[in-house]
Amino acid sequence: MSAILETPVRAFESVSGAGAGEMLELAIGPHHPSTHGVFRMDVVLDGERVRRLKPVFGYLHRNHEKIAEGQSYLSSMPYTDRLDYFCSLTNNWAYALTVEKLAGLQVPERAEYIRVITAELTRVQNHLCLIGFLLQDMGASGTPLMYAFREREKILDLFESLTGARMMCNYMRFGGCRVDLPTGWMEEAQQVVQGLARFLDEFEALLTGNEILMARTQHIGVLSSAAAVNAGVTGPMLRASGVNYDVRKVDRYGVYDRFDFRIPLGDHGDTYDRYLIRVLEMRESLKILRVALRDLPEGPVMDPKARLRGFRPKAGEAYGRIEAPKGELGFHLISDGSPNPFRYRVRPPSLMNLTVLEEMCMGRMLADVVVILGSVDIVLGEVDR
Amino acid sequence: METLEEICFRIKTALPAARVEIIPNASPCGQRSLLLGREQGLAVATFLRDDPQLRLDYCSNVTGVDWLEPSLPQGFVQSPSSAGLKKEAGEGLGESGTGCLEAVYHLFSMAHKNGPVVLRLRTENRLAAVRLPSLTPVWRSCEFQEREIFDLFGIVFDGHPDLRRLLMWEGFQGFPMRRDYLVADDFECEPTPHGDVPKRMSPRQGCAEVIQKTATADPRV
Amino acid sequence: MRASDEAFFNFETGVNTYLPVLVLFLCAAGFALAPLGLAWLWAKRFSPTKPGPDKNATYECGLQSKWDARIQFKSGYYIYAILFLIFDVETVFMLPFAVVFHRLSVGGCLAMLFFLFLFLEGLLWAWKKGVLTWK
Amino acid sequence: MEVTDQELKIDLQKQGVLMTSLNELYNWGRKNSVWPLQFGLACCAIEMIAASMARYDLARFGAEVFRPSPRQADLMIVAGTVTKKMAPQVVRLYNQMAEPKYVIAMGACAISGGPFKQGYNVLKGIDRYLPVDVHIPGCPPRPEALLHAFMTLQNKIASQPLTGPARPRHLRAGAPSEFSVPQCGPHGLVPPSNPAVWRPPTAAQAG
Repeated sequence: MSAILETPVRAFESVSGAGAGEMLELAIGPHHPSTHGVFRMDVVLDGERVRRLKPVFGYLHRNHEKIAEGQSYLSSMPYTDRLDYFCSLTNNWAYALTVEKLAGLQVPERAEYIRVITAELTRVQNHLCLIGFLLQDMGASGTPLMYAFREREKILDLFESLTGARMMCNYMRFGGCRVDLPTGWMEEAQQVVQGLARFLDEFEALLTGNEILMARTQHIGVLSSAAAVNAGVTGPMLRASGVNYDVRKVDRYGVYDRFDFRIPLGDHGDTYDRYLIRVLEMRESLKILRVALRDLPEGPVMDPKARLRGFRPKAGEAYGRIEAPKGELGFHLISDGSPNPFRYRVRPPSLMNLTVLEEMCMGRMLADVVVILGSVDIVLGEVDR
Repeated sequence: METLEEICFRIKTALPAARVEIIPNASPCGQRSLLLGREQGLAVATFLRDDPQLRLDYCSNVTGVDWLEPSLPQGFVQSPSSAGLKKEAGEGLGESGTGCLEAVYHLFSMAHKNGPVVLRLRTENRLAAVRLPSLTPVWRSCEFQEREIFDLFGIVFDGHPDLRRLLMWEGFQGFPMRRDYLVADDFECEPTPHGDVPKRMSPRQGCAEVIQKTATADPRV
Repeated sequence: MRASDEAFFNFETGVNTYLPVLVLFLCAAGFALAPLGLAWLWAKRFSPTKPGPDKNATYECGLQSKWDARIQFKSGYYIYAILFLIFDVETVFMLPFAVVFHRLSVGGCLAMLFFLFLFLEGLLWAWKKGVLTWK
Repeated sequence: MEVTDQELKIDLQKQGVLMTSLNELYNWGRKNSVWPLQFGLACCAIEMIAASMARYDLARFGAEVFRPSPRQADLMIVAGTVTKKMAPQVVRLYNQMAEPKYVIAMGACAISGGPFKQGYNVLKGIDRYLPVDVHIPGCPPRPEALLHAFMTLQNKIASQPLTGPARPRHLRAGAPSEFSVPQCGPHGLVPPSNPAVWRPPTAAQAG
């Protein structure tokens, strides 16, 4: 255990070992095609090998928490769309769940089912994009990403017809959802889910057995389970290291206990496992979606007692969390009885998953660093908030 | 999972010198928290992680909170019954009654898969004594979150391997998330034909002398 | 003179002339250089060049590059490059060998194999020295 | 009946004879191959990528080649929130691009700080440091809005004369192609805006 805690010395002096030639200090900087946004890594390279890697954050720090303290609970809901801008509906759900915990609100049955359906669609869409960008980082520029985005557009059409916006849905409210399903949405969703199942077989046939993908990702960026747990890594990255921890099964929030779905676990903890875990999670999500769409109950979508205007929860604090596609997304709200939250804190899964980036990339080639960062799946809106 | 009282009792038996206190939480979710003394913070954290029954091996979230007015800590979590408790404890409140900075840790156990145990560590006051023990040697997930709290609130974490600003740039002065921080005034809203928008806005003077008033000295030094 | 030589020399003047080759060369060169020349004229006449301190700075992901990229590289890179160069040039020598392979006598074959053996010996030395394994 | 150039050109085109001027040819070539710089900051970048994918197909406008390096790009799409920590890099990248270069401010954040306007670390719009050619409102703007922005930019390029006082900046030797890069000061960017590019709007008093 102690080896993990002895974090490497971070002082950034120029390290040049004898005879090994000088070290090249390089910034894989804020503007770089493979950093998924404005993320910067200060890297010390010995030839091609990484000797030290220091992530630098803050280039997309948009002060979400400070702005949230100056406005009411409800007006922060559209801001949660812009946290992890790939999965706006799971962000909404995490925030709504926490406020319901804080104020003790009930959510009607139908709204819970709609939340599960939209969250699982978001998870599928997020994993598709991740695999597309991971292959793009590996050099397959364009083709896998085109496939992934073609399917993503179908899911975005569903979101647009349901919530009115493709990416920024702002759909959930404290105590339910904003609007009921439009007519015909259910059949459309079922067709998309069947289409996705067929597409996944085609996608896997192309990628999973591909030896270039295997050569570039197996035994690369290995993360042991003890190091992952201690560093607060959550989500598919943690399960790829073999730790069976999924907030849907642990907290049993929403109506997840009514669906039987399995949690895929990896045993090497390398980049190939993370890729495979996400593909398997997509299959599990499709299983959940089929069952949820089949027995979606009737009833109100919004808790009649919930008041939107002038919502003042009692003084207190609450920490709510859900299994977002990238990991455990948590909100910590402290209220002092006024309509504005006293303290509004977002627990970003991407930032926590980056804690172990240096351990995974130490001693690897520079090209592997790009692939490892791709498999960690970060979104800067959530990392920097 | 054990109730908070049992955990509190076990901590006191294991570490007699530790000062532990249960903070009630008036919200329906009932997540009460444990207020730890600063000196024994690291020892208690190590105990919570290594204790076989608890095994709180996963620190999910670290939040920085800025209690500006002294009265607020009781007001926020104060349930009438424990009002008396606050008087003789006395430590929970900033000694000089000037409010305090606080770091809240949410601990979970991945081994036993059970719910949050909330720890609170408070500084003496908000201006000079803003030092807290860092829990990064116990849980590595606190590393970035403590750096962020240092960056936005100004709490200095002793024992942190690499305490630098996480989000703002190095030369930045001031701690933006504090409640008395005034934003520099380049937010001047474009004047509209009605003209009186700037007057209605809350006082946001960014002029130099106002900014000097807030704590800008680099506490690390 | 055999028929093939006949055609080579039989121009009106019957003189051994490389004129067509020269014309072809000039046309090719002209075809390449004309657009470049036009572009250069256009730039000079219409769009002036605007160098500046930032534009000439090295591009380092948007940051100001503090460090110099010219550093001492590990010696392993140099030896690796030399080895590659040798084997690259060797394949050029293999081409004529491959073309006349079916009409080659045993002596010629042996000579070529001896040539190949020289390279093999170089490779074995490098392998033993551990240059090929990458720490 | 005095036949204008336009009608003459159309008649000739009907007969299969193409009439054009050097200026039109020059602008036709430039406007149909505007290479954008791969410069995604935030959510708008995802809509920019979606616009370049198969369904919305930015390739129809010759702009699907996203160049990572500023040296090979003609257009900088500022897609997302420009924070004060990122602003110097954005301006430096713009300076490192070769003339002629254009800027599209995509999304409310790039235009004026958008929903994050009250943020202490958010630049209230990129037009404080860079001359912006096309603004696209929206948060994020739909891919169709980005396509419309490309059409607007193409019309702008097509209408640029080759000579005369109204010719574009890259044809004028005196006009600067570089703008001062701000520094990150103790409380914000120093200077807060580039006076050569941005003047605070004065209130036009109503009625």
